[in-house]
Amino acid sequence: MIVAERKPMEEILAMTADFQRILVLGCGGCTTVCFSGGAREVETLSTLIRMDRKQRGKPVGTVEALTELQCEPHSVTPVLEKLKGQYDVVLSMACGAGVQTVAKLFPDQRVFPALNTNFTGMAEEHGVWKELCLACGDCILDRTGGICPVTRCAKGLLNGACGGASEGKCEVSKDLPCAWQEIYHALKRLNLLSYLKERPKVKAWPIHPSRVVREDLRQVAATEVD
Amino acid sequence: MSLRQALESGKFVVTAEVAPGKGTDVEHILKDADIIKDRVDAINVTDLQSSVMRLGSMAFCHFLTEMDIDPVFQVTCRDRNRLALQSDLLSAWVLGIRNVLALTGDHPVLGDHPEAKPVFELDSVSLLDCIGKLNSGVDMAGNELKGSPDFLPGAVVNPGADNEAAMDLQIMKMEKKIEAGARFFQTQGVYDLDAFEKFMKRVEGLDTKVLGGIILLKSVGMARYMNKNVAGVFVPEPLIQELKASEDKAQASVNMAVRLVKGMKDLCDGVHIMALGWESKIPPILDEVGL
Amino acid sequence: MGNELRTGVFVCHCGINIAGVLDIEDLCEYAGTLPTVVAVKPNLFTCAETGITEIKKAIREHDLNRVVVAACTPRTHEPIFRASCQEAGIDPYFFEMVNIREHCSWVHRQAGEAAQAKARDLIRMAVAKAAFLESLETFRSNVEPRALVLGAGISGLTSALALANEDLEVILLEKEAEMGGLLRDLHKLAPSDVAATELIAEKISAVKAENRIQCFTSATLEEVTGYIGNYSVRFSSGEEVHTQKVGAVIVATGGAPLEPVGLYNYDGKRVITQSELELRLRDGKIDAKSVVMIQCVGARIPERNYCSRICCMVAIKNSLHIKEIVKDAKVFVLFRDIQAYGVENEALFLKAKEAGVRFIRYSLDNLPVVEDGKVKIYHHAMGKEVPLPADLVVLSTPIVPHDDAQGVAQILKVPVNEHNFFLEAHAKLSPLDFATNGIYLCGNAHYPASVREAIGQALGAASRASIVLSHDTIERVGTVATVDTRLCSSCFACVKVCPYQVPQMNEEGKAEIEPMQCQGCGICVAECPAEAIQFRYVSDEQILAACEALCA
Amino acid sequence: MNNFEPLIAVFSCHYCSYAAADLAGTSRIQYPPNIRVIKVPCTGRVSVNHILRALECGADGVYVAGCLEGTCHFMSGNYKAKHRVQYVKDLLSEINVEPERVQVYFMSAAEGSKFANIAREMTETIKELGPSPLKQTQSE
Repeated sequence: MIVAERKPMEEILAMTADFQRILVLGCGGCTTVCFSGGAREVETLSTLIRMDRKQRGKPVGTVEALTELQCEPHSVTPVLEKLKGQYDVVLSMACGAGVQTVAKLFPDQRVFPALNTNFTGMAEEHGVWKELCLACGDCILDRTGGICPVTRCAKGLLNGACGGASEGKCEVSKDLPCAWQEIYHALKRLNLLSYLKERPKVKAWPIHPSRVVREDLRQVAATEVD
Repeated sequence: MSLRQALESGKFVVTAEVAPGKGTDVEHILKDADIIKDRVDAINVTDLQSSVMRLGSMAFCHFLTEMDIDPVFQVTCRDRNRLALQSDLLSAWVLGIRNVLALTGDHPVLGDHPEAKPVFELDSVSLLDCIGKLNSGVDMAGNELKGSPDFLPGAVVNPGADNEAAMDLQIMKMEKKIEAGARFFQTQGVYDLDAFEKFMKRVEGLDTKVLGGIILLKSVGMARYMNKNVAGVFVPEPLIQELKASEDKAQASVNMAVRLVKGMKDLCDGVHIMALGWESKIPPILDEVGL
Repeated sequence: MGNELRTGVFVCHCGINIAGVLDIEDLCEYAGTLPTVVAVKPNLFTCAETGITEIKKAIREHDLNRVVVAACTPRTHEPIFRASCQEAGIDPYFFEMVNIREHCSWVHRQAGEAAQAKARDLIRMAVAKAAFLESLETFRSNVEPRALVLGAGISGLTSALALANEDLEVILLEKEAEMGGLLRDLHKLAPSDVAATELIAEKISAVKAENRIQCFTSATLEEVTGYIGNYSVRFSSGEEVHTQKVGAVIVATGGAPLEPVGLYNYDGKRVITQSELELRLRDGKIDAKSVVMIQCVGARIPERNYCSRICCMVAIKNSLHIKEIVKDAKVFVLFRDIQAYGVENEALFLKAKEAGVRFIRYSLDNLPVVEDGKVKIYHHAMGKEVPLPADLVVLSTPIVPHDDAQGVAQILKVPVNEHNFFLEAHAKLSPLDFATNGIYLCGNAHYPASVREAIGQALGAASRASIVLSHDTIERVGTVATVDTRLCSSCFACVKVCPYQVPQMNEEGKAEIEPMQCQGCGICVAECPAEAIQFRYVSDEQILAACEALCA
Repeated sequence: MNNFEPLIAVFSCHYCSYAAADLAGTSRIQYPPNIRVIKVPCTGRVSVNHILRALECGADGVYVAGCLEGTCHFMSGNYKAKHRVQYVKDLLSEINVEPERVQVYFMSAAEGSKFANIAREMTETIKELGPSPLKQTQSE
């Protein structure tokens, strides 16, 4: 999932300071699952904004709503259309993709991010999320025992460990295991240590922003079929 | 004799290392180099070591060539993508630099600009590949060069890895570096000759030259600091006690280095002495061991 | 009338208990001004016959659909008023109680207007909350009249027999090839002097003779699914695999004495454990003239910090047995503290002292040292080390859980404590229950217990289980959490935070909460990031309505 | 300010602290009339938003009163409450509301006097802090 966390309140309050009616728009996708932008967080943030504005003597109205998936236009449009006229600004609690989807669909509408989007990762335990994938577009996990060196090695090395690890930990932090030592152990367990001798090609970096296209899925205009 | 010739001759090779400073003042470091000029086969120039922003290696290497010293141009992958790396290598060649030491490099977070974007588009192995390509007259994209270099590529290895996984990974990577064209290795600082002997046993038969790393131990504090903070460097307690007990620390450090060089003469193909400003101590050490 | 809320408020004088401090007339007048309130009545005693009649009458006369009683604590009186509502024809859960006695008149007797204001606030909050009360569903399921008992030691055998006596079927699993557990290897039991082997043999033959008990030896529990009244159990016995339905489970898996490997030169010959001593006593193979027993071996130390509780009595009992067999034997018991609770144990302790058994205290920083033929001990009273002659050294080691206890716990989804003993739901309120309804525990599996205690617990556990098993169906009022699957984001938070591991992901990948298993704590409700879990008994709307009514 | 009488919401669990409050009553232990108890089955039922809403709606202070540590009727509800209260404190700091306005306490059903002491303690704490900043500006 995409993992995000709420921005510091100070930043959110500054962004929204000049608005009287705020639509706090959650997302039912990743940010619900990572506890940053679901219905509960929408309520919490709305309450905090109202409390802050109340004590400043500048009361504010909040509207709370949720899109099923804020990165899906069809999920966003009806929610915002329905609430039309009830808000001056959208405070999105989706990832960066959700915020931009809203901004693209409603180009005349101010849309602010309430979250910082951090990474693609997993829930390591309840309340702890860990970065696992950098979305490099060129996956090599089959050769690395299911551990991504591009993401989990601080230097993203492809040819094995640098000399910087000490006691199994990365040179950048004692809390970070050396990904290549983890890969070593994983491959050893799978009896695939020989993989470490391979010399992978230098990664070809994609041009950003990248696109993925499935022609078979695209809605082709009837005239083109003829 | 150039480093290449020295290595090919089969003699016991001696290299040293200098680090450019922060700023444009180069005088005293050139003086340090001058002290050892006639005693070593080559001098490495570090590339923003510990990720601290400094004067670059290439310019300094160029100064050394003008002093008739054969420099080893250290190149890390930390802060240049493949365009910059290839371009710098070509530039180095035309400035008279003939030896390159390919390193991955420290992460920027360890240095004085911790928020710098780490690049690491290549790593030490793919950088060696890249040097090989340039030597063969093409760039990484396969385009032909008009005039090509003929570098002597080298690499590093850390014989002091602290666990089996780390050690296996070091050796596998060393093999990959040889495949990728590394002709010589300089090692991380060694203090424990027994451990080094074991390491050399494991890499016996690899077609390359190994120069054992020696870091002059300047103080007890430095020993403790390295034990705690420098991956793969381990100063055994008896050495620390020896230094602690001695009245003339500098002499004790020289004595230790002499023992290490003597020990390495039977184990590897040369030594790489990192004097860290004590370049004046290198000649007495070499005198003592007869090099 | 339709869905219009019509609330009736009843304010109790409780004689002078409330009315002596609060102005009831004022409260009634105030309640009348609140939204949805259509009827207000003061009662002298709302819970008395007259009060109840007035509530019922008002419900009918004013067509009330919400009832609020401001009186005493709902912890005692709520059920009465709910029943009254039901009798008068409205949902018993459309009732809300305000505690203006325990929480107001009794504790703010000098507060005057502040107490009066608080009572008004509490009534306002209750009326606001009442608007969001919901009707609760009752869930029912059939009960399999059969119990699974794990372990055929003294506890398990006792439980199984007790259940069979209630005419209930029992499936009894024993992992060993034979039933009987620890008692098979013990000598005589204190204070009754009954031979352990006789006692256990009697139980085993009774169980074997009982056709309502099916015994399986060399058995391994493999899987348990379901909930109270309806567990499905899979286990193997030897080569065969069985699947059975049971309504309740009793965990009587026991424990075993710690083997003191590496402690005090333990060799099983001259340095033995109390259990090994029991065997020698039983066979009369004791000729030692001088015996030293060391207590707390491997117990009450940082890595095993509990007191095994029964070892002191075992040592006292066995020292007397030695004295019986070898008349002039010297017996020393080296102890840290003596655990001899209860009249009979205390008497036995005194008897041992009178019989000449010497008790010498040692401390953790001066441990006894076992050498060839002697034990050296620092004697606190003498202030020096003394050597004690020892033909035989007996080590008292604690009961520890079996290695597979954690595995059984995982299969049953019940907790164990830091030492891997099974953990009861509540030390005082439910000492024989697990937090999961329908699973009970007894004997050494819970904590080291004497035979007498184990039997007592076993009977208790059987009794707890029989309460469930003697009913055809089991009912559960809907004070439970339910998932609105349309809102569920499949994040697994409920699965992770439920202390009872009730929520599960169903085949559609949405969370599901089995109402028969849900305990109604509301932890998952407050955690769910999608607010997809509802708790109609105490809904968010109710709590928030009360919060919003804090100020007038 | 001397006359300030705080309004304090208390989320009380059915099994321990609500029972303790009842016991304070039957024992006639007197304490300040500033608290308003909201009964919940377990303090684990209390969400971050419940506490915030109480503050937003006029409470000068809020505390959650659960079972003693290790004795929660629902095993871990009081620990949940403890962590959620800490989280609310952090949130309040972010919007410059004194985190001391929100507390968590643990007590057994047998501790009527503790219930009263905590009511006293909390009333004093909030009196010292003064009215909720959400109210102050309103009255200006």
